[in-house]
Amino acid sequence: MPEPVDQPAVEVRDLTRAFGVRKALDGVSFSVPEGAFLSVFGPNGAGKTTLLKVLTTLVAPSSGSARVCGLDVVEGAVELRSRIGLISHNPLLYPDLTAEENLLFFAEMYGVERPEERVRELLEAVELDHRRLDTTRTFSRGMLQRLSIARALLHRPDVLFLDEPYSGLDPHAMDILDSLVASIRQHHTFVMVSHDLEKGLELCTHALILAQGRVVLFEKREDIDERAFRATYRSVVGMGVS
Amino acid sequence: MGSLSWRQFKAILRKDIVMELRTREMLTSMGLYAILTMVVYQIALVEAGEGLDVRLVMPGLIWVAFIFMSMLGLNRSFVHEKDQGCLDALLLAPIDRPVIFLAKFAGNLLFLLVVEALTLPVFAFLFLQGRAGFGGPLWMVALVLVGASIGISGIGTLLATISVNTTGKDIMLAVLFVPLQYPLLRAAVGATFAAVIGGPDATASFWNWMGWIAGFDIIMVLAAFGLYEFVIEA
Amino acid sequence: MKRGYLAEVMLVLGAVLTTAAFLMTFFWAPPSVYPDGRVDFAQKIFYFHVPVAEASFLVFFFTAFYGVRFLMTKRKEFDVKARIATEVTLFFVLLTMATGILWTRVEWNVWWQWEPRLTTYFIMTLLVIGYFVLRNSVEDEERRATYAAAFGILAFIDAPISFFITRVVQSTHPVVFKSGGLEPPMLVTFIVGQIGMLMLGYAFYQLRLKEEELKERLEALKIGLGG
Amino acid sequence: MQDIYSQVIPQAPYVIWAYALIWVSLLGFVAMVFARLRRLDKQMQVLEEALKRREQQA
Repeated sequence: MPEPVDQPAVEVRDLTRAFGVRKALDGVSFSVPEGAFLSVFGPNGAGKTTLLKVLTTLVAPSSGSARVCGLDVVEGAVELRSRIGLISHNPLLYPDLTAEENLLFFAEMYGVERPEERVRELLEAVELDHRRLDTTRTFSRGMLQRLSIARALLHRPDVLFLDEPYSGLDPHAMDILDSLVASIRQHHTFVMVSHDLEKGLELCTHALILAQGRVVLFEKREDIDERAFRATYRSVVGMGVS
Repeated sequence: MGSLSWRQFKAILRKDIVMELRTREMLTSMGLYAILTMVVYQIALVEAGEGLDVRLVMPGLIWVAFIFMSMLGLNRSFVHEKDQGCLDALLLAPIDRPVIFLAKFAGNLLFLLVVEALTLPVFAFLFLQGRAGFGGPLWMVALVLVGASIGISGIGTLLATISVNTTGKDIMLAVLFVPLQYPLLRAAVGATFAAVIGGPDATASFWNWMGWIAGFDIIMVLAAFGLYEFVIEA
Repeated sequence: MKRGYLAEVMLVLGAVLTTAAFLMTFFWAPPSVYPDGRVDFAQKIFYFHVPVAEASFLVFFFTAFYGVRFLMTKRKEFDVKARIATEVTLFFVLLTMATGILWTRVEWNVWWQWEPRLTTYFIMTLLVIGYFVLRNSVEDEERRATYAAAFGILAFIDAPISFFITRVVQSTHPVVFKSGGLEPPMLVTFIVGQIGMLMLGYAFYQLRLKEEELKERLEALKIGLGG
Repeated sequence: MQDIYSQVIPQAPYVIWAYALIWVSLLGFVAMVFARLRRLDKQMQVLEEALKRREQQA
């Protein structure tokens, strides 16, 4: 793992996202350095998805600020978009296009140079080059997930966002995802939103627990007392239900 | 438009065409719908018999078929963007939102024109044989088709983006689309009528209606263009 | 709350003026006569029908206006304002339709005719109804507000186009201010009714706004008390 | 006079209907809004009392 550098890869300051009196995010602040792996936990409706949407420039903050790769998510949105990638539990691929067509399409979206070469290279990396002429409708869940990772890496992003990437995967597909993530871990900063406490803790360098739009806990992995951490997590999941 | 925007525009349009050629979802459903409408028209007109001058009602009937047919296609054109969350992937890319509008607009316009061009001769074949033919030249009809289809696709692209995120999306598009398109439809029927009747008076009336169509197209496509960014990011 | 106070003053003033217009209509304004000299009693509907119709257009403008403000700022208050303006529009539109239909029945001997003015007003009614159908079928609050704003703006642009396009065809709907056609007492009665109706429109809008603001405050309190 | 009545009377019901409709609708609207406002005020009181109780407890 690379030594963390000074400049934070993700920096959130007093971030609030509200519509009327309802606040999806309420004064969230944290920052993680380059090369970090941040796991974001929290019950449903805690604001995880909203946080992800703000960091990926899909929605603007109501107040406060968020910077990714040193770029403001509002002012630097256009430049930032070409430096981040998203791997979601949804494959984000067109089922009626072939694997190759899908990747070529997104390569055009990002203005990737020499798209054919890059696509071929990535298809080989995720071991799907033999299926590149098949429409993704015929793919298994695990294959889709692999192709989806290739799509996220097309434009060589610096920060990768993972949105519940493990949900719906069988153990075999999970292993493949694990090894893929491990192989690209070196060169990327990760932000993962997850329900899966075990996986999240296993991978992360930093952990964040959100509840009702607020930060309940934010710690470095080495400072985490796992017993206390689990207890905190359980208590906020309870809050989410009520 | 920068060179990246142009690449993105071409890629989206090409993707829509490739997908359509592969699945033929829109073209077959729209074409079939138009043919079925003609069967229903035959029933509707059956009691009127030979005494009816079909030229008087045909312009209206054509546009009834086309407006409902276009809604079918518009609805489909966003379903596959929504299906696997591809729209989010599109929005995550460094793409100017208006490029998405222009590309989807161009695709919808293209498919609509193709189906119109295919079904109009069938319509004429079924209803106009042995009758007095067109009074005006054929290019007049073509001009109305293109003019009105621009407005239909422009507003339609915006409204389909909205309706795909609503419950009961099919009926929602109709509820929003038909009243908004009233001025365009009225002018399209007027212009088609003038083209079918022919004669010097009709030519003046044709250009008058075409002026309305052009004005509506400009205003509404610009409005849809301007509003699109807000709608697609919502 | 200064604004709430103003709403109630406007409500009372509007009620007084519309009542005055009502009395003037039947006791002061001279009866309108047909060209053949018969009395046109149904013309009395005009003194309410037109003010309500004019008010509906004016309020509809605010749907689009606050729609634009909302899209610029994304603040919920503008969505609430746009929605309330559309509500008041719908209310006035339905009243215009109802009184218009009664008048049509007397003067044209049919309840409805596809006449340009009626057709286009019918289209506007559908647009206003469509606005609410749209709102009801979007789950997410902010998305709902954005869609409604976009549609409200489009509808407001569309309404005048609908209006003018039918003018290409001859209309039988009376045009009131064509050639100074109103005698002074008729004009004064009409103006009093019109001002009264606009005040009522303003008061309705403010009252509904007050209600929504109260709801919002309640919501905030509930959240503060823990959901 | 007879003549005028014979012209007015057939038209009168429509005019009366039109006016009645407007008056009833306007009144109905105002009454509804005020009723709802009163209900909201009541709710507000409930919440404020709850708030006060909590503050005393705290």
